[in-house]
Amino acid sequence: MHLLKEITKGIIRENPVLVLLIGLCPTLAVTSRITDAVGMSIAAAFVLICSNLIISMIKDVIPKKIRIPCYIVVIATFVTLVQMFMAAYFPDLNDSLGIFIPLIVVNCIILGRAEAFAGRNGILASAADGLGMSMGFAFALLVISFVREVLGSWSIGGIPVSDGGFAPMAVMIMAPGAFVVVALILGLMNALRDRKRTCAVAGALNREITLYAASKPEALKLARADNTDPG
Amino acid sequence: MRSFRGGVHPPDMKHLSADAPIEVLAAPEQLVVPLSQHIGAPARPIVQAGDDVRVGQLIGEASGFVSAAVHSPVSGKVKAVTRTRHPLGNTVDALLIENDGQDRMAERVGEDNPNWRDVSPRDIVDTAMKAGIVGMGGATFPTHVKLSPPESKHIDTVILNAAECEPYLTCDYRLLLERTEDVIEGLKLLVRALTPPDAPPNRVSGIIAVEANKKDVFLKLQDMLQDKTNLLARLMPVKYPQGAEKQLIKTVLNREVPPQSQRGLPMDVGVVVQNVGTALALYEAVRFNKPLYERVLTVSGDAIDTPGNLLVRVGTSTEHVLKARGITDSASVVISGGPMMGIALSRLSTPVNKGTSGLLALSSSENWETMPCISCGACVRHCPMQLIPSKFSTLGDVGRYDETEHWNVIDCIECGVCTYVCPSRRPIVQHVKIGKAVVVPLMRARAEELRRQQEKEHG
Amino acid sequence: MPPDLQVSVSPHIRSQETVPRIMWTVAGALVPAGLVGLYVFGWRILVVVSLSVLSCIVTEAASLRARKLPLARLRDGSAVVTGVLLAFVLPPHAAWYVPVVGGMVAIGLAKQLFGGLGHNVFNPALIGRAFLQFAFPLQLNHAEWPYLIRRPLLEIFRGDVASADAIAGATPLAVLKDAPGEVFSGGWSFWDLFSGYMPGCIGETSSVAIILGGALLIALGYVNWRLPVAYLAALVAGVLLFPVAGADGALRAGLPAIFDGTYPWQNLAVHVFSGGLMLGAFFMITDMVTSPMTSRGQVIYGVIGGIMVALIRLYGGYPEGVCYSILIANGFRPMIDRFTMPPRVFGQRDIAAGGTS
Amino acid sequence: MCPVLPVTVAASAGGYTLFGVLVMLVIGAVLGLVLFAASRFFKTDVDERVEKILDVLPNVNCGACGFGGCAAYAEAVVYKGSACSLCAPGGADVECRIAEIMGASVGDREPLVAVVHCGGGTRSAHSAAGYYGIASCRAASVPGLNSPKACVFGCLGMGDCVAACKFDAMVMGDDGLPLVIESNCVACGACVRACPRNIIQLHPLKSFVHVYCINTDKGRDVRKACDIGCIACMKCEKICPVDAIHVINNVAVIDYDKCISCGKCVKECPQGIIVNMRKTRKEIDRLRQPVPGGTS
Amino acid sequence: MQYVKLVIAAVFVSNFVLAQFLGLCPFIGVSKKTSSAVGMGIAVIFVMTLASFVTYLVYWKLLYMPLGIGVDARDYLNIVVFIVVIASLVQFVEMVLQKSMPALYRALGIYLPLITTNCAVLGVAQLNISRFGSGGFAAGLLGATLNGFASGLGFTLALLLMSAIRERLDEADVPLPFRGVPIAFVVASALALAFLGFSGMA
Repeated sequence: MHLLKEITKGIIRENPVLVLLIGLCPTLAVTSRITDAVGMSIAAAFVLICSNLIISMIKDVIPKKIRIPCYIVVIATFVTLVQMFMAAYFPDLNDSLGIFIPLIVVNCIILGRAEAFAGRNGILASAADGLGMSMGFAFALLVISFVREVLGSWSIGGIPVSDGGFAPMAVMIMAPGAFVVVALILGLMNALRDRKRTCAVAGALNREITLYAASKPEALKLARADNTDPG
Repeated sequence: MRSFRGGVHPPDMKHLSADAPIEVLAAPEQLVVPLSQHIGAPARPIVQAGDDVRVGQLIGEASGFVSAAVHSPVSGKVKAVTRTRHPLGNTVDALLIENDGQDRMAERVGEDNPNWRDVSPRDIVDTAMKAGIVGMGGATFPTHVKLSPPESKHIDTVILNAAECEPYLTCDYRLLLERTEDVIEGLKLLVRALTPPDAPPNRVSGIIAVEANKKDVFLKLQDMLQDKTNLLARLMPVKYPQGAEKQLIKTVLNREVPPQSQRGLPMDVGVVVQNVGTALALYEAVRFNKPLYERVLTVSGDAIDTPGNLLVRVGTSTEHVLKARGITDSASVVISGGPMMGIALSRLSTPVNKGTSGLLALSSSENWETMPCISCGACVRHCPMQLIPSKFSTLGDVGRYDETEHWNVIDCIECGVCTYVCPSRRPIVQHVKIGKAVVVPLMRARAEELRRQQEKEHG
Repeated sequence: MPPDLQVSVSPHIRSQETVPRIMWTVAGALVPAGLVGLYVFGWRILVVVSLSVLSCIVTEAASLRARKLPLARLRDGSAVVTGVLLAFVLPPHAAWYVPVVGGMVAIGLAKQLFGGLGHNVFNPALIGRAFLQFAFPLQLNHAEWPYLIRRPLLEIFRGDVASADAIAGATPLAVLKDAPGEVFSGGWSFWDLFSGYMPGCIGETSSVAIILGGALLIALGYVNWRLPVAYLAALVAGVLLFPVAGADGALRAGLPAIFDGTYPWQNLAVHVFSGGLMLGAFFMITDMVTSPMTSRGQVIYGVIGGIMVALIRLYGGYPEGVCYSILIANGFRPMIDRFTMPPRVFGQRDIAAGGTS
Repeated sequence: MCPVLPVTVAASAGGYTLFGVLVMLVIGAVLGLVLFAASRFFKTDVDERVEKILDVLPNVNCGACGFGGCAAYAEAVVYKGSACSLCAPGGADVECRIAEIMGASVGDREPLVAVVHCGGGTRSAHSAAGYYGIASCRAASVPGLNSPKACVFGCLGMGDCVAACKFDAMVMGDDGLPLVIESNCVACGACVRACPRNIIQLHPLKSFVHVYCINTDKGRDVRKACDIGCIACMKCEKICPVDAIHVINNVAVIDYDKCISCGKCVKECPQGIIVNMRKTRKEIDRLRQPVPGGTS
Repeated sequence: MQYVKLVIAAVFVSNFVLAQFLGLCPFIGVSKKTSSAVGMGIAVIFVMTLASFVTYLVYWKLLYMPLGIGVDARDYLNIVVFIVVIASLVQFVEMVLQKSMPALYRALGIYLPLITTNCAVLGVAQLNISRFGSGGFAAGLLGATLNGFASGLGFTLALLLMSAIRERLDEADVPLPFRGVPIAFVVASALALAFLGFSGMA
C-alpha cells in the first residue's frame, strides 16, 4: 500500500519538473516534438529505475565520503547502455536527442533521487520512487511537448492536424516558445494549487466568523437594543 | 544666479494675500495654550486652575536645555490643565485660559529697555531662553540652543531665511515690508550673540536671503544695508524648496552641509540659519522684553473669502481664525503651514502655536488615484537632497522598508517635491515617513548593540 | 463650517503631469508617422492599426479582470500606445491574425504577466514584434513588400495596397543586405528614403515624421535627447568601424574607405534613415518604463543598443536588427541602473570643500 | 603519463569487456590516488555540525533555499543562523532534523491567544476626516498625519494585522475591525508587532472576559470620539469580586492572573465594552467537534 | 578573426542557456541574488574552460589514440570517463582553492560542488569533441578551450542579466501564481527572443 503512495506522489504532488523544479534542461530541450519527448522519458525512466535499484543495494557498501562519484559511475553505465541501445535500434531518435542522452547522467532528477531517496531507503521503496518520479517526468514532458508541437507545427506525433487557415507559430519549437510554455504551465499549476487551498480555508471558517462577529460589543449593543439579549 | 540642483516651481499663489497689510486679530474668549510648541521636552506648567494671569506672564517653564518657556497670550483666569491636539496629530498637555479682554500686561513687559543696544551676547541668549523664542519657520527649534553652538564650531555667517518658498504664504514678506528696521536690528542682535567675545565685531556676517519674486523688499533692504560692513541682502532664484536649510546654504554660500549619516548640521559649515519672524521676536524680547505669545500668519486659499496676514495670539483655535476671514463650505482641506510641507488638520479645535506660519483652506478635490511607478526619473531629477525617491516607493509597495536605510531615507527632508512631480501620483513622502519609522529604531538598536559589545571588550 | 475634511500626508498639491497625459501625448506624437504611412500604403494600414490597438485593449481588460484589478486602469492609455507602436512595426499587408496575436503577446505576456504598467522589463511592442517575426516568418521577411506608386495626395482613399497599381519591391535594408552595390537603383532617391516614400513597415518609413514627433516629446521633457542621440551615434560608429567583408572577401573596416573617398555614403544613409531605426530611437528605446532613469545610464543604454544594431545588421542573418537590439538593451537596463544610480545623498561628495571645521 | 600503452588486445567481445574494465580500473586508481593525496594535503577543519546537516540535506544543490547549494545552506544554518525550514525538496522532516542538530527546542508555555482591544467599528466610532493615502494601518499613523478616525487610540481597520498573520487566524470583519479565529491562533505575536497603535495583546486562552477599549482620554472626550468607548465610570472596578479589574489612566484594564471570568463586570458596564466570550467559544468548540460519523 | 566570430557565436547566437538549454537548474536556482550570480558565473567560466581543456586533452591524447576508445564501437566509455574526470577535476580544484586562496574559495567555492552535477560542463565537453575533431590537434585544443571559455562567458552574461532583472522583479507586482520561477522563465524566453536576432550569424 505504501509503495502505491510512493508512486502516485511522484506524479502530481512532488512532480520533479513542475513542483521540485529539477531536471529542467531536458524538459525544455527535447519537447519540440512528442516523439522525442516519449523517447527521452522512456530512456530516463529506464536509467532512473535501474540506478535507484542498484544504488539502494550498494548504498551501505560505499564509504560516505565518495558516495557521489560512485552514484555517478552507476548512472553513467546505465546511460551508456541506453545510448548504445538507442543508436542501434532508433538511430533517428538518437540524432534528434543528440547530446541530451549523455546528459541524463547529470540530470538533476536522477542524481537527486539517488542521493535524497535511494541512498537512504530500501530497494523496493527506491524502485517505486524511481517509477513514480519517471512517470511524473514523462507526464510533464508529454504535456509540454503536446502544447509545443500542436502550436508550433500543427501536428501531433508527426501527423499534421489541419491546415488551420494560418501557418503554425514556428516560434513554439524554438527556445523562447519552450520557456513560455513551461512558464505558463508552472503558473497554471500554482494558480490551481492556491485556489484549492484558499477555498478549503474559507469554507471551514465562515461559520466561525459569523459567530465571532456576533460576540463583538457593537453587535451585542445592537442586539440588546432590539432586546434579543444574546446573554 | 547660482542655486541648488533639483527643486520644482509650483504656482506661488502669493497674489491672494501679498498686498494685505498685517492686521491684529482680537483674541477669542477662551484660548488653549499648548505646553509643547517646540522641538524638545514639553514645558512644565507653573500655574494651576483658578490662578489669575497677565499678558506675557510665564505659565510654563522650560524643562531641560532643549525646551522652551510658554507665556500667557492674554490676561484672565486659568480654567484647567487639559489636553489638546497638536497639528502633528498627537495630543499634548495644554492650559485652558479664559480671556478677560483687558490685556493687563505682566510687569516690565512692553517697557522700552534703554540700553538694549549694548547688551552682551550672553544676555541676548538668556533673553531668548526666558522669552521662549523658537524658530518660527515651522521647525520650532528653541533659538537659545541654536545661538550657543559648541566652542569647536566657529560660526562665520548668520543667514536670515526670507525665502518663503512655500506657495500661498506671505507673512515673512509682509513682516519684511512693514517692519524692515526691526528685522535688521534683530539680525544685528543675532550676529552679536554669535560673535565670540574676543573676535573683531565684523567677524560674523549677516545675510538676508530673499527670493526673486519679492524684489521690492530686496531693493529696500539693499539700500538700508549699504553702509553696513558685515550685513547684506542676497537675491535668490524662485524655486521650491529654496527655504530648506541645506539648500539655502548651498545657494547663498555654495557650501554643502554633510548628510545625516555624519550628523551634519549647518554649524559644521559655520552657518546658523534663522527665520525672519524669529529675528523680529528676538528684537522685541531684548528691547521691550516681550515674550513670544503672538505671531503673524497668513490665512489664504481659494476657499477663504478674504485672504490676509494676521497677528494672532498663540492658543487661538484654528476655527476662530478661519471664521474671522470667512471660510466657505467648498473647503475640503485645511492646512496648518504651507501646501507642500504643511499638515492637513482633521479637527479645527487645534490651536495656533508658535510654529504655525499659515492656515490654508483649499477646495482641491483632485482624483489622486495611485498608479505604479513608471520609472520616468522625474523624482530623481528634482530631489533637492539628490536621493532616489522612486526606491522608497517601490520598496515600500512590497513592504521592504528596512532596505530604504541603504538608500539614505533618513536624509530625506520630506519637502514633498518628489510626490509633487510624480505623474503616477505616488505618495512617496508617506513611504518615507514609514521608512523612517522602521529604520530609526533599527539604527538605534544597532548602535546599542555596538556599544554593548565595546563595553564587553573593554569591561 | 465645511463638511468632512480630507486628511493626507503632505504635499497637498500636485503638478499637472499625469501618466495618462504622457501616454496620450506619445500617441499624438506618433500621428505624423501614421499619416505618412497612410499616404504611402493606403487605407489598409488603418485596419492593421485598429486591430492591433483593439487586441491590446481587450487583452489588457481581460488580464485586469483575471487579476481582479479595477478596469479603470485602462484609461491610462498605455495599452493604446503599445497597440499603435506594435502596428507601426508590422508590414502593411500583414494578415488579420498578425496584429491580433501580436497584441495578445505584447500586453498579455510582456506587460500584464510582469505586473502591468511600470513593472515590465521588456518593451511590450517589441516583444510582440519579435514573437511575430518567428511565429509567422513568411509575413515579416523583407522581400516583396508592396507600396503605392506616386499619386496625388487626394486619392489616398481610392488606392489599396492589394490593388493592381501597387508595386512591390524589397525594402532598402534587404537590398543592402544581399546586394550592397546597387542600393539606389530601385527607383527611389535619397529624398524618398528620408521622406518615407518606400517599402517598409507601416509607421517606420518616414524619418521626417518620426523626428518631428520625437522633437515634440523631447521639447515636452518626456524624452531625454541624450538617449536617441547615443543610440544613433553608436549605430553610425558601429557601421563605420566594424570590419565588413568587402567585395574581394578581405575584411576592411569602413573608416579607411572614408578617407580615400570610396565609402558608399548611400549605404550609411540607408542604414540610418530606413528600417525601424528612427522609430526605435525616438519611441521604442525611450519608453520610460524600460529605460534607465539617469542621463548617464541612458547614454550607456543607448550605446549598447546602437552597437547591437550594428552587429546584427552587419553580421546577423536578418536585415533589420533594431527590434532585437532594444530588447537586449532592455535586458541590460537593470544592471545599468545598479551601476549608474548608486545610493547617494546631498553633501556626500565634497564634504572637504564645504565644511570648514 | 606514458604516451602509449601497449595495446594489442584482440577485437573479440571478451576483449572489449576486459579492455573496458582495465581502462576504468586504471583511471579510477589514478584519480582516486590524486584525490586521496589532495584530501590529505589540503586538510581543512570544518564544524562537524555542518557535516551532519549536509548529510540530512538531499544534496540536490537545487538552490531553492536561495543559497548556492546544500553545502552553502548548511554553513549558513550553522554560522549565520539561517532558518531551518528553507529546504523546499526536503520538506518538514528535513526541517525538524536540522532543528534537532542545532539544538533548538520548542518549550511549552501556557497557551495564549491574541485579543483586539478595540470595539469601535464603523457603526459606533466617529470618523474625523476622509483619509487619502496608502491603505495600511502603519501608513495611516505616521507622524504629521492627523488620525482619520476621531478616536486617536482606536483600530484604523486597514488590515496590517490580517496581512501579518500567516496562520489564517485573523480575518477583517465587515464593521472594519479584525476578528481573531482563536482556534487557528498560535500566539506568534506577528499581529501584535504589526499593529502601529498597539491595540492587540496576547492574553491567556483560558480567560474569556475582555475589555474592548484602550482610550485613555477622559470620559467627556471619549464620548465625542466613540459611542461605546470606556468612560472610566469605575462601576466595573467596584463590582469585581476578586479585584481583578482596575481603571488605570481612564480605561478599565483586566489583571488576567486574578480574573476568574465570572462576567459580573460585563453586565455592570453601561457602555457594554466588556464582553464575555464563553458562549461564543462553547458554540465554536461544538462546531469543531467531529460530527459522529462525518469527517470534520 | 575567425576566433572572434566563434566567441560572438558562442555568447550570443548559440548561448548555452538561452539557445541550447544547458545548465538550466543552476541558472534558475542561483539567479535570485546578483552577488551569488557573480560568484557562480566566475566559477562556471573557470571550470568550463579548465574542463574543456582537460577533457579534450584526455579524449584525444589518452583515450582516442592510444587506447582506441574513440574508434567506432569502442567509444562507449567516453561518457563515464568524462564525468569521472570532471567530477574529480572539480573536487581537486575545490580543495586547492580552499587551501591556497580561501578568500576566492569563500566567494567561489560554494558553487564548485554545484558544477559537478551541472549539465553545462559535461555538455561543453561533449560538444567540443564532436565539433573540433576535424582540424589538427593543436587547433582543435585551442578551439575547444576557447569554446569552453566563450560558452562560460555566455552562461555568465545570461546569469548576470537574469539576476539583475529578477531583483528588479522582486519589487514588481507579479501575479501571485507567477512569482519566482515562472516569471524567471518568461524573462528567459524574452532574452532568448532577443538573442535570436543574432541567429544566422555568418
